[in-house]
Amino acid sequence: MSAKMTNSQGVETITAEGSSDPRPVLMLAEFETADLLMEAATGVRDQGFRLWDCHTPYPVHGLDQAMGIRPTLLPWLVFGGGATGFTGGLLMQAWMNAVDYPFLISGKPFWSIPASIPVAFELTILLSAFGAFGGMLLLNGLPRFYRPHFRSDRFRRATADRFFISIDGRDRQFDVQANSELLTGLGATAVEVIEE
Amino acid sequence: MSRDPIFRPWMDQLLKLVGAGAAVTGIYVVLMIYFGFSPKTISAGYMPEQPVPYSHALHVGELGLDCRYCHTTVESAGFAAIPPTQTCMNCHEKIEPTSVNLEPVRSSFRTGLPVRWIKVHDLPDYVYFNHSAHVTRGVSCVECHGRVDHMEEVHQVKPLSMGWCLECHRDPAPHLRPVDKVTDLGWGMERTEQEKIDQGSEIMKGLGLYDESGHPTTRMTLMTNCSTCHR
Amino acid sequence: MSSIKNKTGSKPGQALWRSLDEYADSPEFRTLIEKEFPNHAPELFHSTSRRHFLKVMGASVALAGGLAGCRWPQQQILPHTSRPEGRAPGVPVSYASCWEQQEVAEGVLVTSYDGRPIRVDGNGDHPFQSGSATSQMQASVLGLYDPGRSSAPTHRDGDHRVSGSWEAAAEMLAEAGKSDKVAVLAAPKSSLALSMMRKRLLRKIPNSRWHEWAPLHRDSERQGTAQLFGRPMRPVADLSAARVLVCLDADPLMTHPASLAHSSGWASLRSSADDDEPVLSRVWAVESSLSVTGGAADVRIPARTADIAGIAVQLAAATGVSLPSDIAPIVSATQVTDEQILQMAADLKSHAGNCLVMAGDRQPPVVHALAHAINIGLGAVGKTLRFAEIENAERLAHIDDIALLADRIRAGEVETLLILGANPVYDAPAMNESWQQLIDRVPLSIHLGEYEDETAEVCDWHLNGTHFLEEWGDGRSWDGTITLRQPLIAPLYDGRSSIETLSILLDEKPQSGHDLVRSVLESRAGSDKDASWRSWLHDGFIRDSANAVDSAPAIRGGWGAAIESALQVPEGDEIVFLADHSLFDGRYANNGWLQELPDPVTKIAWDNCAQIAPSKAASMGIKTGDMIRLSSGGRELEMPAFVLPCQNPRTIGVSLGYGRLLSDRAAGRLSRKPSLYQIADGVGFDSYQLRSSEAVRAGYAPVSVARGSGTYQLATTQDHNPVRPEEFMGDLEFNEEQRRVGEFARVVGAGFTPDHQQVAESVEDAGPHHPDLKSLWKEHEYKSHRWAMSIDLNVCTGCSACVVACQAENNISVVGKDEVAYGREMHWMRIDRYFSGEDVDNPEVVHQPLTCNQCENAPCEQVCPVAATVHNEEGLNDMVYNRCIGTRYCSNNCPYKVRRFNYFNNTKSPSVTEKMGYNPEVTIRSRGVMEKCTYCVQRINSSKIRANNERRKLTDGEVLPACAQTCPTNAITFGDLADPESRVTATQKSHRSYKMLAELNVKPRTGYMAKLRNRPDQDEG
Amino acid sequence: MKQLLDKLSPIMRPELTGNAESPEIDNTAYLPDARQPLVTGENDNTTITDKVCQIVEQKPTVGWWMFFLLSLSVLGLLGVFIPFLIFWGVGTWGVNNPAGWGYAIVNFVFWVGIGHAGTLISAILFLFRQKWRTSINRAAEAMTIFAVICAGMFPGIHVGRAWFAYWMFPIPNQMELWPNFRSPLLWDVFAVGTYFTVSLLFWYMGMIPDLATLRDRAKHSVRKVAYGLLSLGWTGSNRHWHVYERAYLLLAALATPLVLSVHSVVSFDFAVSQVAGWHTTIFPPYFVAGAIFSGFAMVMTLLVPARQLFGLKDVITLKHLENMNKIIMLTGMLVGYAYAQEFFIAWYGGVKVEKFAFINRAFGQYAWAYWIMVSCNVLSPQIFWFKKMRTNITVMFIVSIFVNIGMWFERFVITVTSLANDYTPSAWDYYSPKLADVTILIGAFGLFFTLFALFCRFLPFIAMTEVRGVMAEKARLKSPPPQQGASDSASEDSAAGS
Repeated sequence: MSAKMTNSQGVETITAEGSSDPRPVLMLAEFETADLLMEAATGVRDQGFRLWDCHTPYPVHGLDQAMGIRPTLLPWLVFGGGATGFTGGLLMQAWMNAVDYPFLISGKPFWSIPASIPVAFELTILLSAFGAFGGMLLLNGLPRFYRPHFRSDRFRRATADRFFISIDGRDRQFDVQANSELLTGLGATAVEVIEE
Repeated sequence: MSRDPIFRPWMDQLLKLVGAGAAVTGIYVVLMIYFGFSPKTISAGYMPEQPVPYSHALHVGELGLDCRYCHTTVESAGFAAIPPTQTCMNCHEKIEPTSVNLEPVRSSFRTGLPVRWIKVHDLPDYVYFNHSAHVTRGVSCVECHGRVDHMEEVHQVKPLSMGWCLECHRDPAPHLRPVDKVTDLGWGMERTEQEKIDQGSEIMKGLGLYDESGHPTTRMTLMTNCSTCHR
Repeated sequence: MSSIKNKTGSKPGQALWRSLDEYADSPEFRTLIEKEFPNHAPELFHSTSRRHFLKVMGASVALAGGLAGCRWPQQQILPHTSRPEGRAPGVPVSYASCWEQQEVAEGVLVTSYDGRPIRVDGNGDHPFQSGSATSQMQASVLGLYDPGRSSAPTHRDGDHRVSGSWEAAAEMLAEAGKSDKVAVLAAPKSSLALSMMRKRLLRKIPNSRWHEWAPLHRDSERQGTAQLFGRPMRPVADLSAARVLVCLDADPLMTHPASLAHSSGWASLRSSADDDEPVLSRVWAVESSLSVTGGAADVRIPARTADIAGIAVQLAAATGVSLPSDIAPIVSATQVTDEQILQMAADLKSHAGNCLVMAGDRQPPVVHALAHAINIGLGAVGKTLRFAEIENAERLAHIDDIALLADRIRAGEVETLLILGANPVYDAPAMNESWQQLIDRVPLSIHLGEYEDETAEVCDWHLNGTHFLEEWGDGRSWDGTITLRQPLIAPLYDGRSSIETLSILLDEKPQSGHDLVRSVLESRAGSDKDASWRSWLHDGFIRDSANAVDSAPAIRGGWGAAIESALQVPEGDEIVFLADHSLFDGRYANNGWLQELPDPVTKIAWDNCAQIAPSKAASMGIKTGDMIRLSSGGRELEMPAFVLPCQNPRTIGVSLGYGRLLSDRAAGRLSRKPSLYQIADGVGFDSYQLRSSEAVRAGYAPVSVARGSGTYQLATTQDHNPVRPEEFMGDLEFNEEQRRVGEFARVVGAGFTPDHQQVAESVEDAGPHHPDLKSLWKEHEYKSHRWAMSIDLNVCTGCSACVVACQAENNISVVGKDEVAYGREMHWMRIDRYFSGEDVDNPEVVHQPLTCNQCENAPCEQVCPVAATVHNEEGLNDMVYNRCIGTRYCSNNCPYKVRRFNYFNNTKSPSVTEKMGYNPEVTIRSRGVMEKCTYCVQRINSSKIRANNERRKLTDGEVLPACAQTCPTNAITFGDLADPESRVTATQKSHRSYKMLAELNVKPRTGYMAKLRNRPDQDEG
Repeated sequence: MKQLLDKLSPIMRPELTGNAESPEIDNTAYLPDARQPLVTGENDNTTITDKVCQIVEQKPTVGWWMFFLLSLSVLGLLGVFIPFLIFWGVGTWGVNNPAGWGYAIVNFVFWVGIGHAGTLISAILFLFRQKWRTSINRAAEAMTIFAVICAGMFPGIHVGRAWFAYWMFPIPNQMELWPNFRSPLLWDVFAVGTYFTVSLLFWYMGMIPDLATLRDRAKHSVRKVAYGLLSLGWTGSNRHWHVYERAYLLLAALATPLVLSVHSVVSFDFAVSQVAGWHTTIFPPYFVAGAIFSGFAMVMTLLVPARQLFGLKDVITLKHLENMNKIIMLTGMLVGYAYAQEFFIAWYGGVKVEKFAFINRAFGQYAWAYWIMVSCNVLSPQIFWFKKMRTNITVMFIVSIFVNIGMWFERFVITVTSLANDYTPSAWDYYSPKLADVTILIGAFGLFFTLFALFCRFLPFIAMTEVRGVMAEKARLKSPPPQQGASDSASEDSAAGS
């Protein structure tokens, strides 16, 4: 069980038990609606924070711009997978049926593209799909089962009906006092600090 | 408000380890099956105990008996016949007439009941191997049976797996030798790979497996046709 | 295994001892086809030995050790103690011997593999026959290994039967030999040795008498010739000269004892239609039930068996035979028109000398007399026919003989009854009382036979006889040539042959069969007796030993006296009893191959049936499979009807030989063999119950047909539903079938001298019209052999010998009635029998043997996911059983539907003896595996290896698939298309040649040659 | 039907809070100046989340147990008869010569077909920005997975030597043999394998955020851990959303051609062969249409009861059902067109054998099967021309059942009739199933419904995240926008649509 105390600004601080010198690792600010979050996000971005994030129960349209997220390179991973699948598929068939042990089958040529299309195609899709899924996990650093966020009870609703902004303790501009004021200013209904 | 996270930080590490472990085990199992079930493991080296401790090393290696003295039908028939008791007794009526090891042979000769040899080189039933077809083309006994002339007890040297057969059926040249040298197991050991290939190619031409320019003919492709070995 | 060892005994068994045991080991091994290897990996390191491997994966010693331990069952090699001269293990050897049926011996060549006979083929060197064999000869080898054979003497003990030993039996026989009043009831044999023993018996035992009985015999022929010439003679026909052949209820090509000689003769003449001066023979068949000859005939005239006498009279009159004046030929009853008879007569006369009239054994003697009168009148004698003398001319007709025996038994004149191979309880008509009762009257009854059959049941003693492959013996072929029989294997169940048994009965010191046979033939030997004996054994026959021929037999006056009575025939429906095409008179009932062999005419397996004409059936509202009640002379029997086109509407045809009861039915009888081996048991219907003495004499019997109760499932391999078209298919399917039959089995009407050009055109026209077949890619060129087959429909009679030959050669399993009914028969070769024509009561018949066509663009191959069926460089469509996983896709995609699938494990637990019968050159297929015709690739390969070992080229005809080898009419040609000189190249170039379903561009290697039918309306001028 | 369900509802449905007892609201009417809401009733993120999660969180009801145990017992049939089959051989089936393929292949094609709607609804409708998919795609995808599992079972057991089925995969082996890549069956292996894998990924990936929701609501520690693991530590981070959405879009883009390819490949099993009645170029589109057809029908069969029993009427609204009915009618007619086309080509092509094959289908020994097929697939959906009918729960449920039956018979007709009477009349025979055929056919349904029951019980039945997204727009669209604005907003909202 982790300890809990509230300071003057009503900023709750949650401290993990057993941590010798508790340092703040995360600040969470809760917002009622997506629109509020959107404005707040713009604000936080403009303050020039680096290690921060928004948490929403569904992908909020336009939030990426508000946060200024750069486009992901996932498509390239997918393309890589696809390309491997296609060439690999063709080569595999050519080698197995036409090179390694050629069989005379129905008087057909040992190697012909049309007969090889279906398998090559399926392998293309398969490996692209692996690329997409695996890439998503990779780029998002998933799976990662522990996060400081999970110490906050409020944060449960991040996956249901509430919107959060989190600022990482390692951010250069991280400062409990200043940041909490900023966030309350931007309309946060509650601000929490997670310590470890 | 605070809550207990389901997972602690160290659990992430643990889970990573578990994952890695699983991966390793997986690979290990695959490799085990891969090599563990290989004929090289299961078949090669098979050495059953025979009713009579007949030593090829002695008879062939030292006394210099020719394979065909006992395995008479090897050039004419599919089976290389195991010699009848008579053949053993030709000599052993005089030589070692009292040896304990030879008792099974003598009793067989008396009673007319055969000696129950154990088959060592034992192909599956759907494979039709014909000794004459190989021996009369210059494939030496040693290619499949190894240096039997050095074996105290006969054991299987080659895997006798389909893949292994194909090696030679796809490129017989290095495995061929003059027909009269077929039973001379030690013959041509000193030759280099290239010499083997050159010598083999000549024989291949003689057999019509290569044409004059040394390219494989249709008869060569026939050797990897299914019905060549499976009926 | 040990059991076999004991059975085969010590001395003679020695040679086959080894083979037996080695073989007995291998079947377990064979079942490994199912287990196969675990999935091995190709080597990663070179020279990975077990030791190396263990080094590599140190951790896994235990596991690897375990793996190394798991090896398939060990196999033992049991070499001879001293190998017989010229015997190499695994090299098949052939021996000449002889096979007998209907008192006529056929020379055979028996192929023996390590001391186990595995094939029976015709003896090509034999002067009176070709190298071909009938289905029954082919199947006889299975009979040898039949686990259902009786395996020891048994005798009655109270109401039990106990199995005894031959020692006891021998004492009993010796005793019996001392008594007088011995009667022997023997199945007639042409053996000289046997007749010698007969004479010795009659000499030694004063009041003894020798009776003979066979349910199917040729007595009326004997009597007919006797009427004509004063003494019975044997008409030996030469069909290769008979340009016009008239068969009066005769079946020279199938059920006749000389069918092989007839077939090859007929076929050789038939094939001369392809010569430069083409000649096409014409066969007229007047018959009541469709016979194989009738199917092959150019003109087929249905008539009641009873009416054929009348037709014969008319024909005789029309061909100028002088008949007793007071005979007014009456054929009003027949639906045969005078024109037809006159046409026949005209044909005969216009080919005087090259014509022949044959009468069937169902016909009364006078018909035979008439037939031969015609033959003599038209100068056939010496050309198409010769009359040979025969032994024991004084012999009674079988039916009289057995009746006499019955009387003597009642009169108490028989104290000891020795039955040699006959089975009267099953197949003889009752003589006031049943034969069971009659035999019970005899104080001591002894039965010698291969099976513990119905008669053995009721005899005091049953002695287990030998199979012909187990015994010494001899016989005379149809022309009388003495043919020798030598054992191929020691008696599996320690049986004794008839002559040996008689010797035990008669002699103080019984002689061996070898000595007996040799002694009786000694007189014929030359100076060096051993040499001639050896040469006889080698050839299998004695040259120039044929019976004397009377070139110009004198016709006795007043022979026509019997005509009058023969014309007095009852009106109404008749029933005729047919020799079964597979089981003959029932003797082969326990033979799985013959039971499963579809009848050439009805295509029914595992049953007999009442053949009834479509019109008759329609009028009675009967469908195929409905039970009908047949009553004749107070006897009744219910049988399933089979609506058979070509059947004469007022004749019911019923084949004999079914409804056997072999299994242990007597209360408390000791059972030595599980009755599952008695496959004959209760299969089909015992039609002998309807067959009275009168029927046997007359060849037919009046019958009344009524609807029976319920229906019955008949297993047919074609038209899996009832046969009558309108029934089993709507007009939709029927018309479609008729359309395709025209394309598949092409029939061309031609005259006596067919015009090649014209024939070629009509063959072309018969095929479907399709755009010319192009390939999208450069097609594979075959540089090596190009094996191919062509099948000549013009000479194929549908006799089905090829089907059994294929089954014997390729270890094809028997699946039983239910599976056949389900459409799962395993025969690699099937013979499609098609009816065509308007008149459903008398359509034309055509047979088309169909087996894998070895298409160059085989549709089956591309669809197999695991490449279990692929092409080899010689154009063979290889089927790799051990690679097959059984998707059955290939079979779906085969337009010929010639692939066969093992739906169950058909070879799960063969008995030890059955295993001995397998051909070791062919893999036994496991469950879940597809199989099909391979053109007998095992024969191709062994021939190639032999040729290569000898550094020579294969010669044409050196490779012969089992079907081609056995075909009695040489309808099947096999060879190498790459060889321009080969026969198959010629036949495939022939103007009659065409490919079935060629429009699919599958490029079949098997070609067909169109059938020529010499219809009268085709006569030129 | 509807009344029946209403009666059942009390025992079937868990005690739901909020406006669970919501009435059937007709949101199918066309509004000229606005769009009908895709979620009816007074719902917001909270209520939606509650509704959906409660299905999982409530104790299983009597109804669920009844359904589950029934399915499980039917599944038992497989447990009995598949070992029986493997032990005795495929002879225990009715297959024979000439009909080498029977129920096994029929079922395989049938189930693969069913398996199409899921990915189709998810992927294709997603690409076409059809937001009405959001309420039904989860269940549909689940259905896909389970259907493909059923399908995948059959090729395995229909071969004669199942223990060697692995030879169909290119695994290095001591025989140095490889599968034959020219064989359509091998294409099948790859197509169905890929389809299953990709559908699984697609389904699972879509569920991750919803699993996180369940995780955060979970009370019981086992559930906490289970959902915790399954949701991979998802925090709804927008940086994650960013990659996630792109990945999902790409998967959808990949799945779409895949769906089309899979049944095309399956159709090659027939089209590539040369059996008259199989050898037809029309097969790929024809089979795909049929697959969508049967797939939607099966979704309908499942959802109509489900929305009732789980109180999801206002999430899976009439509009959703109506749209699906429209698609069923459309694809139904496509299939009908294909039937007609086959006959036309058979006549026009002039190949006698093929002509016979089709006449024989309609009037031969299997005519009964053919006419069942036609009346179920072509005639019965025509009723959806009437809005009254396509918005009538009972009617649409019954029709969907008909279509399922009809589509099974379509595969039966294609497979069996063509084989039973093909080129050589002498080999013609009548194929009839044996006990094992029937029991395994039924058992497969047991497997399917068992899995589906477990799915309803333990996984989020509705894609909550997506519904939230949709509702977010609804909120924004409260005020009717200018005419042409509707379309713009459509396009711009779309990104959030998922």
